[in-house]
Amino acid sequence: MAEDRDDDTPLFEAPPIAEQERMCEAMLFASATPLTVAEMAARMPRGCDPAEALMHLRRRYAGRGVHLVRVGDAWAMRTAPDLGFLMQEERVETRKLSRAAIETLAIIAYHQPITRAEIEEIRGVSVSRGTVDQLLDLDWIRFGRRKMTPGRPVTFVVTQEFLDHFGLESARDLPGLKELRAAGLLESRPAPGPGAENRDNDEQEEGAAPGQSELFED
Amino acid sequence: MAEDRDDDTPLFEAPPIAEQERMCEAMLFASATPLTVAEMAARMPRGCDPAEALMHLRRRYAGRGVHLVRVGDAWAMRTAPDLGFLMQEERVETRKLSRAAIETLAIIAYHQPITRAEIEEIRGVSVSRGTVDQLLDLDWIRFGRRKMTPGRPVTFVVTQEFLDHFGLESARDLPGLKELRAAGLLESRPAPGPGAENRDNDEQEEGAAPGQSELFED
Amino acid sequence: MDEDVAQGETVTSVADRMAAEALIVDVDGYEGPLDVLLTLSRTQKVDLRQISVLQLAQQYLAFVEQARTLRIELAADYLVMAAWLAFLKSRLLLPPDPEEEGPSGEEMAAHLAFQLERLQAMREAAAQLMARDRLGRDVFARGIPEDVTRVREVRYTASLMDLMQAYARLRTRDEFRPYAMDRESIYTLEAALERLREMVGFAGTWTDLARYLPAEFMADGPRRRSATAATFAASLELVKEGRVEIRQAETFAPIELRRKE
Repeated sequence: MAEDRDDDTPLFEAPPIAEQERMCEAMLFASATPLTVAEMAARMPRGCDPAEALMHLRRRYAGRGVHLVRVGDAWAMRTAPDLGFLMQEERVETRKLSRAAIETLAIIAYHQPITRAEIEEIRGVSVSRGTVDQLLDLDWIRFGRRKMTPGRPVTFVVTQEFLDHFGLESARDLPGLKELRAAGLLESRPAPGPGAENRDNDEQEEGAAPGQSELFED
Repeated sequence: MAEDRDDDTPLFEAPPIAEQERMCEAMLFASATPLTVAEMAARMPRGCDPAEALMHLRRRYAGRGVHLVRVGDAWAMRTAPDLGFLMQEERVETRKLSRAAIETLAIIAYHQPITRAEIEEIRGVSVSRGTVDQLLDLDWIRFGRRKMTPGRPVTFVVTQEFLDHFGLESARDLPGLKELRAAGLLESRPAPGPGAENRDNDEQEEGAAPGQSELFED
Repeated sequence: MDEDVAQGETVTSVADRMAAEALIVDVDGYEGPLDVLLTLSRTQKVDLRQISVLQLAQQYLAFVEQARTLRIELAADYLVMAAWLAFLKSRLLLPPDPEEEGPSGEEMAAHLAFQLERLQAMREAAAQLMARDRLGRDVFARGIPEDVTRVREVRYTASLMDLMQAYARLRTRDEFRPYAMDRESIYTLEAALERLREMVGFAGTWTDLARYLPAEFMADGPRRRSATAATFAASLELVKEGRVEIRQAETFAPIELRRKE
């Protein structure tokens, strides 16, 4: 097979060129930066010739949705320029929801349907209009039925989009306080002090503030 | 050209399937996370059928350095497993999982949806909160539907990230699942005798958060 | 002499303690009683389906007994299992009593064998799972997720963990709230004075003080008491100002007010 080998021939046969092409393809796909021929050669088994493999690869991807392109003296895979319109959604800036928003959302999820006044009662501070608007904008909450109390205030409930985002099948699947405690999210025990004795024992166990449950009795 | 069109036909002809294949290729190449057919369809011109285009694409990448893989109801491009040795630099060191965490993960995957009490029944030991926390943190498990048993305990199920991480198309493709099922090892068999009642009580205590479930009653 | 003895004792107790500690560590190495049983069952060198549960029960009881003689503190669930196995052993050894309620020894043994087989199966499944080609270790995702510079959308995200932590924070915050007077249930003297000044002008005849209490404070005890106290104090203030007269027929009888002409 290798009659005319010269002295530089490595001890082991280099992998077939088709295999080298696969290797270059995988490296260029997974690498976070464009790779030079030398960098690829350093990672591949001895005797490989990435430069030649790249020529094969370039031909294979000609006209495809992804191209092999040269970036300076390195190589990279890029989506075909004519398909740029498909990548519009890729440019998304993600930001963490503010503390006020996440708290408001949590209260709505756990107590829905709930009025703004009731949310404020639980949070202990007023709920800004921007916070509610943001949650409405995100399609995570919507208006529910009006409450049959004086003033007939509107209520808020969570949406299907909310359930999808948080990977829940229904709001009922949210873990309860006991489960939150078991998961280490509710470590504290009620602090002994004024007011504590008045609490219903069961409620104390649940971590519920008095008064709160009253709010939710219909 | 289009004599037998019916009323549902869109105004514009959908692009040829080869073109749709290019589009899917570009989108999947550009994304590090799996995309669902619906997500792809939303970005493609109207009338496209990404599901069919994906079948073509999958065949095209068979045996290449990069594969098209199915992850739950989504699709992703991933490097071929036999070329992992080339990607030393891209390797991410994952936290070492405890034996308890690994076992708990396997039990959830094979028995999902499963409650904490059921996991404990199988392992014969209580599940520490750190274990569940760690798996939730990794996004490998999430909360499923509550069980319709006394106390309505929450259940755990595995996620798309879990499937993606372990290269599974769906939870049905777990190794040895069929054999385990045939051997009856995935059935929940109540313990006979006096031990049984104790277990039931445990479960009740475990999942019950009476105040909480009341909150969710309409 | 004494010193020697004392020293000798220390040495043995240290050695004892170290031996005991080694065993505690060993017990800690087990993931519960089922794990111990599974480990013990391996000494039988048979398929788990053919295992002798009786023999296994004896081995486990010996294990617990040994732990006890070495003064190793076993967790409660180890002892519960020991009690259950002792019960099972008696059921397996004694001829079945047709009068007796409950499952037979064979049923209990079969269930234990099932539990062991299931745990073993889950261990093997876990090992197979962890040995798969894994993302980020054997298989890799796109290294340069492409960003195309066109639409710039801000997307707000939050994880389920964030949500639950926020809720947990809210529900525990009250427990640490510094003590403060709950102003809502307090009816102030100023409010009572203002109300009484307006109303007392119409009171030409003796009127029960309770009739002056504001309606919204009548509903529950603490609020009614606060309103009563404030209104009584206000009425005394008006007496002092010479605007009303006040009387009470006897102890605990109603207190009555009348405008002073």
